[in-house]
Amino acid sequence: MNATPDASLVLRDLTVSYHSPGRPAVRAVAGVDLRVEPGQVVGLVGESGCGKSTLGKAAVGLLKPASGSVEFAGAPVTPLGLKPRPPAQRGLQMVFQDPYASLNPRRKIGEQISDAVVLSGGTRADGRALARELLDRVGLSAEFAERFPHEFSGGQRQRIAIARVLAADPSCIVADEPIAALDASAQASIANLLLDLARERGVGLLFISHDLSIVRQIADTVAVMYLGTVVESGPTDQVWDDPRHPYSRALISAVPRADGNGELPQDLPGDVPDPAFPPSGCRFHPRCPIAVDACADAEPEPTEFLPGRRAACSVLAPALLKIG
Amino acid sequence: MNDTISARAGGPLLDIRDLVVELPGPDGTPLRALDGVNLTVERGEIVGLAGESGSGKTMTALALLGLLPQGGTARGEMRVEGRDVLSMTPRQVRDLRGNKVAMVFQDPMTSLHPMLSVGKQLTEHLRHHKKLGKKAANARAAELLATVRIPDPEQALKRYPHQFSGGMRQRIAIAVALACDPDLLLADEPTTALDVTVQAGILRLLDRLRRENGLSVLIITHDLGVMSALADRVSVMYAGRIAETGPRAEVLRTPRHPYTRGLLDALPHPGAGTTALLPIPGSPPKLGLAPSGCAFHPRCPFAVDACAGDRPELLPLTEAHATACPVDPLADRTSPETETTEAGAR
Amino acid sequence: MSTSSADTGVDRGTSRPGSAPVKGAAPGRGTASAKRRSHPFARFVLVRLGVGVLLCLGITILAFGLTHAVPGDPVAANLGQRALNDPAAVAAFKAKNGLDDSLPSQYWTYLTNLLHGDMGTSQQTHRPVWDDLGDKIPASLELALAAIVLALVIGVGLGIVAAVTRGRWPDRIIRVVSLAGVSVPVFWLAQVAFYVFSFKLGWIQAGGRLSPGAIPPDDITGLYTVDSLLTGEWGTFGEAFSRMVLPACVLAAFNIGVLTRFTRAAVLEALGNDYVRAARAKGLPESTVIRRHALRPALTSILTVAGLTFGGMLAGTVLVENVLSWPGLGQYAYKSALNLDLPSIMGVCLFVAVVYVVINLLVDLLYGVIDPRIRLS
Amino acid sequence: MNATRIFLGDRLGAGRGNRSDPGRTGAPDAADERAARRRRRRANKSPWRSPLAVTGLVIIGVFLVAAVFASVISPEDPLAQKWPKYQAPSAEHWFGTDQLGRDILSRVIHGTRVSLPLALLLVVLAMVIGTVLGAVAGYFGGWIDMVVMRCADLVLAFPAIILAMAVVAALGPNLTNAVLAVVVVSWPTYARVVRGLVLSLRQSDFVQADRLLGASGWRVLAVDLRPNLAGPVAVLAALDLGNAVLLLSGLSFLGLGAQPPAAEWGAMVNAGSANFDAWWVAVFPGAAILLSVLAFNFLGDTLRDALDPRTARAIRG
Amino acid sequence: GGAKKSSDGAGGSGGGNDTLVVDTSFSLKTADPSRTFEPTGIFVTRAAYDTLLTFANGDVTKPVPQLAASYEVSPDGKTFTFPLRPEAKFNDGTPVTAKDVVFSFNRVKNLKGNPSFLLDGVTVSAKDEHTVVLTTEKPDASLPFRIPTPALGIVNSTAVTAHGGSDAAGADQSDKAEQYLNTDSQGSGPYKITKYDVSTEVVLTRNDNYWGAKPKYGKVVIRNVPASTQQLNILSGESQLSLDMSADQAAKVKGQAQVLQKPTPTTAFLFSNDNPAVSKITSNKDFQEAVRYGVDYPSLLDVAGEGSAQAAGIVPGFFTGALDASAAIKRDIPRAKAALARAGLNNPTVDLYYASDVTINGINFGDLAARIQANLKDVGITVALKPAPTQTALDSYRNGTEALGLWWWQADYPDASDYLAFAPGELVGKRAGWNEGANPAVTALAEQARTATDEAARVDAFRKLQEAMQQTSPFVPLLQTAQVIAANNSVKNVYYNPIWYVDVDKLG
Ligand SMILES: Nc1ncnc2c1ncn2[C@@H]1O[C@H](COP(=O)(O)OP(=O)(O)OP(=O)(O)O)[C@@H](O)[C@H]1O
Ligand SMILES: Nc1ncnc2c1ncn2[C@@H]1O[C@H](COP(=O)(O)OP(=O)(O)OP(=O)(O)O)[C@@H](O)[C@H]1O
Ligand SMILES: [Mg+2]
Ligand SMILES: [Mg+2]
Repeated sequence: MNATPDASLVLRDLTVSYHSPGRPAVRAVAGVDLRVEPGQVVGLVGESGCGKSTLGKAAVGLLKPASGSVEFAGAPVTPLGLKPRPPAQRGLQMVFQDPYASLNPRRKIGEQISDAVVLSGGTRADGRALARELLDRVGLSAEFAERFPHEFSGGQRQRIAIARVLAADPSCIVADEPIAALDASAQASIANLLLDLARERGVGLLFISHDLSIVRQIADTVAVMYLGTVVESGPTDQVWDDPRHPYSRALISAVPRADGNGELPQDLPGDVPDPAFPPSGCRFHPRCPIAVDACADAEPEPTEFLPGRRAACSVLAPALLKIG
Repeated sequence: MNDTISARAGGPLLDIRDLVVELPGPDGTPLRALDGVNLTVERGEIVGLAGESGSGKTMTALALLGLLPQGGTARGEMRVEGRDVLSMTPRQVRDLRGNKVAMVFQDPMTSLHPMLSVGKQLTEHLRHHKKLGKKAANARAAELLATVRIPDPEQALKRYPHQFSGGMRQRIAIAVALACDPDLLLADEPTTALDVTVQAGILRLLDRLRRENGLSVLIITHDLGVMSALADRVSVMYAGRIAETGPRAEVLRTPRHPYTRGLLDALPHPGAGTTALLPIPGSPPKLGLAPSGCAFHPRCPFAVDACAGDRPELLPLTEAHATACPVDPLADRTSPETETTEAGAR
Repeated sequence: MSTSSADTGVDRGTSRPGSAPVKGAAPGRGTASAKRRSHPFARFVLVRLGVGVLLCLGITILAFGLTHAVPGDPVAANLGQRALNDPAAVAAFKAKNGLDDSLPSQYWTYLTNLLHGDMGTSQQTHRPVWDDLGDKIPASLELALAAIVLALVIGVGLGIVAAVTRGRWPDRIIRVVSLAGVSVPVFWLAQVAFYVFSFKLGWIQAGGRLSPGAIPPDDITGLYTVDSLLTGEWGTFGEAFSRMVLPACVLAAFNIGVLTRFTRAAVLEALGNDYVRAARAKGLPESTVIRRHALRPALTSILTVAGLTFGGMLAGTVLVENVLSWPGLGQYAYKSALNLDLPSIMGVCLFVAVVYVVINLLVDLLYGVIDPRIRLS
Repeated sequence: MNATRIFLGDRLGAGRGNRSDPGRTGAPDAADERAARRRRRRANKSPWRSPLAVTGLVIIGVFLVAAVFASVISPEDPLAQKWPKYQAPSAEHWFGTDQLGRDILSRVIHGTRVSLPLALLLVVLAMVIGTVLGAVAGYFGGWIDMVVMRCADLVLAFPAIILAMAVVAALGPNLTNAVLAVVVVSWPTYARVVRGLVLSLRQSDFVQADRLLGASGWRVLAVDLRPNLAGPVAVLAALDLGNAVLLLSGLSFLGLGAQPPAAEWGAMVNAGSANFDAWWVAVFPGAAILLSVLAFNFLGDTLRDALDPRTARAIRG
Repeated sequence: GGAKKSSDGAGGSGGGNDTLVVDTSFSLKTADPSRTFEPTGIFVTRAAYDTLLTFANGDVTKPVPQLAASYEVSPDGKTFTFPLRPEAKFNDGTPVTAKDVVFSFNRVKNLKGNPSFLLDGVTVSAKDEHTVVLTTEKPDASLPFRIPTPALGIVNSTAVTAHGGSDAAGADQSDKAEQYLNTDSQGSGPYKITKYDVSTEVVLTRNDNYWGAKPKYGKVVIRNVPASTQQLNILSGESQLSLDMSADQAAKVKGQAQVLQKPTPTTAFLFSNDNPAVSKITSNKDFQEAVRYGVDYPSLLDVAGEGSAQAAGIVPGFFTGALDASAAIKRDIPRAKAALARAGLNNPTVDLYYASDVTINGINFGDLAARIQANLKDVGITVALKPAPTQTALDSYRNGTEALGLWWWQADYPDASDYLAFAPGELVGKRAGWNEGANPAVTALAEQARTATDEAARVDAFRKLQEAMQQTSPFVPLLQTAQVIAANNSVKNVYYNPIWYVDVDKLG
């Protein structure tokens, strides 16, 4: 059951574009490097529209990269065509945001879970047995296998979706905002479930979320995304306690805390620009509190200023390096 | 702060007593969505209403405006400035809506009409309620947009919602609500659909409006962080009832109802490191299927046999703080329930 | 948890030359680009127009292929019993109608003639098809327009009432009525209506657009009711109008049913929108809410249906015109088909395709008028 | 008639895109399990218990019985020309006699054997062709999609009735030719609807999840999408059945469908137009058309209510 | 009532009005007389174009002079001389001359249209400006009966030539005058065509230059109206004349309007194809006999309605040379069955072809076919109906491939010789597979009938021919249809003319 040690997901300089007729191409992901090791939880945070889902889909092969590469377990992830996905890649799976859309409303959940077995050459009976086992594993009753998705709440559906993914015996899971649509309590239980998988089964987890606090809670490392690029990354507690990039700072200080203190969070004026017309130079500069004129000209290079910590800011770069 | 304000006015701005709302079930039989809700909002006060999905937060606000889904009925008392809304004629209720009591909805992407210009949406009720001319209404509308910090308000009036970003739209929606100078703003999850950075802006805007205009706000949210940032007082709802109510700091720091406590425990805590979160086991009851007694008892780690018996009343603990739980849960903060995979297992 | 410090899991993001020089300042980006954005809509319309022309071309090929491939012999259809056995007469007929050439060359001739505005000569009327269509189209158009107006007024009205009273008795009655509307065979309805209102009660004169021998109003639009109004001939207007009532009502029946159903659904859907609730929360009167907030978005789907039913009305006119002797395109099409009058069939098909294209374009344009999202993006 | 079907399809398609609210659908917790199931059963059944549905079912039932047992039920031989012509309805001939002195009641009963099976054949053919083409076009996209949809456009812009008339005029008037001619122009409705559904479903999360598990494109079509297409297509077909009856009887009315001495309703209505004084010749077969189409539409409507919870909710308030 | 104001003040109804409204189901393709061959076209051109000879008061047994002052036949029966009336004028006021007649006749021949057969073998020449001479190759007693056909109406050669008309060989290609004649009639008849629409309405206006008696109605509106509406319009007074009601409808109108029900020269007939290559069954003489005696003729008359009559022979009853009604075949089931048995056929199945979309004088051929099917079932013949729209059906009919055919023959001109087309090897004969040499005896009889010039000899020859055909031909004459003409009581002087319905100009 345990993932092979080399089953890591590696994105190199990944670029993904959307083309729609009559509009300029949208570079939703504009050059991202990312690595998810087995057993590791990597959080990916950023505002809506910054390209998190796009990145996630490209990582599993649902979208074709415009450039750059995606590698899983040492082999390139091929974008899905009409043919079935190669078995070697089935260890790389995805959990979707919307628990209502991610299950086929017209098929029994047991059947949907056992698909993975059938598709990898097993029998229906094996599949059914595994489905019952997995339902139990994600905290649902095995009897539910005979039911249709509409009979379940959002949290339960997300568990079912996870069970389906588990049936493929994955070594890496990309979870695209798996808890965003859920109540706080359900959020906690799903987050726990995913975390357990990473810990117990050594599954690598790319946890995409716009909710910093939950990422902070479960991720080992975090990458902060802004308009298609990663602006800062590093071990979660370090980034949280000591964010360097002005965007990470703004993001973290905007999170309200339920401590009863009545402190208003800090706001960051403006919105994420349309990725079809990204600002020149540093993409963040129109909203950046510390921007200088030069920011409009050159795109900053990410700098590794501490082991494992990087940030891409040309204003701070010298200072960062000094600190590092 | 509360004290001074309530002393100034004759009574609370909004006073809801024993509100019962029934909605038609799939087969037409009425089901209780709200089961005796009490709530007050003083002038200039921001009151938070929290609770899990389906607990009846939105229904409370809709009942107040007489906008329950078709077939829904409300009983009890809902007084705005002392006048009971439930005994008003439909016309009087309409005069109240958008005028004295305004509402902002959760999703700014859907609550603005996509085919009407921002100006039209800002002025139509203004002209209806205040009988303003076109010019005057437009001037006022531009002023409002400036208040909510929309750049270039004159031009913005001519544009359509889709030409604005989500945060902007929510500001516009708030401007629409503020148009007739309401005394009370019902804000139904006004920031849930927004990014945290944008959310912070909206929270600050509401706070400013309260400070500058003396606006009273009933803010509905399931995000206790938002509640903590903005509300003066907090009420927590569960299955159509108020579980706990009290000053923000007391409720969030020393919750006296196991449900409030469960909600807080399920949140990630800064400083707690990467430890497991503590979800409340099970899921909230569906409409019309609330268990007898304390509706929370099947999920409650502190439940005793009696909890399934009589329905616990909201009992005052201090002058402002009340809880509907007779069991005193003021034990240590680590609850006996630590299993994470409990939810849904039953 | 096994994160080694050397391996953070996040790699360096490499930079690349900025792709677009446009400065995407977030707020107020609509103003600057508003003008540029109106272009796509105009271009969209142009593209649609182009596609429409191609569609018409496709229709001619399809119609040509179908009508010429079928085994019927237009010679038999258009020469009498006597002349049929006269080889000279048959040859003359074939030569005159170009029936001897190969199919592609016949088509090519047709197409080149078409580009010169010549749709050929009808084999049954011996007139240019163009002239025939010119005579028949206004009659059918008048009827169809009257029917669609009727259907829109009644259908949309009933649909709104049904949506507003959903689940209650007016809704139920309207549901049955609208279902009956789409279920009634129009040819039968025409007969029954004729029998009752003309035959038994004698209320309505049927047959023809005007009473026999009456001089039609000056040809401005070709629609008698409109032309007589324009020229102020009240008597003629009354006559043209009263003769149109029965066929128009019969033709409208189906469309009333369709429009009622779709209006109801569309208004219901619109009423379920958050912005309608928001409008109510503003304290607007219910009538304003429905008119301004619910009907407007519903209008797009109502328009679609109205456009499609209008385009599909030809089927109805074939039946109604034949029963109620309305001298329009429906009758003409029927006769042409029976006589395998190929140029006329082609002409009718082409006309229908053009109507289809025009209506679609019109609907698209109206979408733009109704919905700023389409107009502005 | 075509027009309606198209639009109807679009609406069906649109309905699927609708996402339910998180938290509104409940969990089958043990406590409320039984009550929920009871209510579900009641809620599911109710569309079929509405007066509309019952009426539709009864009418269809009557027509089916009439079709199967036509020779047993009908009082006379539908072709026998034994009686004086144009006899008004009487105790002996409930619906009167026609221009050849045949018993109209018997002919109306035997008419069920002509119209209904052919309408069914027409709809099934159009449905199968349209669904397959639409699914393939929608799923595989690219040039296949282009070709199929352009063909559909072309055919949709082509006046169905003229095509049918011309084909029938050339091949000889009989209902089978009419059916074939109409199939040629009625598949695009299904193709469009199914393509729309497939396009929206193809990108849906559950399909992508299945692809990630290793399902091929064909398998997705056959396993994941088929059950999701079945409902809307069934509704479409049910409502289309009525249209098919109307179109076929219309062609017969014009003399391009069923031919003498067959007892076909449209042709019988046409016979009535020769002599208005004998109103019964046209009225009864026409009423039979109306009733059967009405019944199909009642059922189609009910089916839609049953399959599309959203509409059902809207209707029930 | 249909009294409606119309722009010119001429309403549709009421006595004393100047407008006559005629309702008919259009069968109209052209208003160019030289191409006209359809009933409505004949009706219209008759009013606009005078012919050399005509039939008066519906009496078609005797051609009388019209544009010709009289006519003279040479003793050999091959030369016909027509002196023209000097007072005759076209509607533009120019006189009618021999040149116009020559032009008109040559144009008919060279247009090679439907009516050109009328002048087959006829040469036309002008003896002087006011005398026309026609010569035929063989003696032809039927020519004077063909001359009144409206297709041989005289056109104004000057005007027609000016508008692209041609009478030269090759006119079928070069003549361009049809369009012109459709909107602007160029004849010498009592009316002018002032509005022409093939599918809705034709309007005739009184020709003020008419050389003869002025017609009463200043305007005649001929409308395309289905039979059912015609009945209604006659009753409501919206129209004054209706030409297509069925006998059943006529029965309902009687008493409230004048109704004429007259036999027409249209014979409906059935044939069993005589060609074994088409059908082994139908070409069997015994089978043909079985059919002949299996048909229940009175029951067909019941379908056809009042006024129609059984056709004893192929020639209509009121033509010279027709068979006596008493000579008609009577149904004889035993004889039919016996014949069938002789043929060795046990319950044979044969296809019956007919035109499905025609109604001739209110008779729906589908109904007729269904009745025949029922009739023949009684004698043990199963008939499968094979309907087709006229144009398609004509195809197989013309090619002679129909096993059983149900058709009609409408006299092109009121003379028995028009029916010689049924002889073996002739136009209709071939369609029934009765080809040249199939029955030399009948062929000889036909030739006799064709060339006889003496009245009595002709009558005798035609009778003999038909008697022979009754025994041996594949044809079964069924019935002669009846024309129903209903007229408002205000209309006087209504006579039925078998060729052109009524003389509009004579109505009072
Ligand atoms: N199918 C598509 N075609 C064109 N543009 C797209 C498409 N999908 C996404 N985009 C654009 O790409 C950008 C990135 O989208 P993406 O969904 O990856 O963002 P996200 O970070 O996941 O946002 P969210 O938090 O809202 O889910 C957005 O600006 C979006 O508008
Ligand atoms: N239109 C409706 N018809 C019937 N029941 C409804 C309707 N809308 C909501 N309900 C039910 O009423 C109950 C209370 O709903 P309400 O919307 O007030 O919850 P909420 O606390 O606002 O939840 P959320 O956080 O999801 O907005 C829920 O059980 C819900 O299922
Ligand atoms: Mg996303
Ligand atoms: Mg809510």
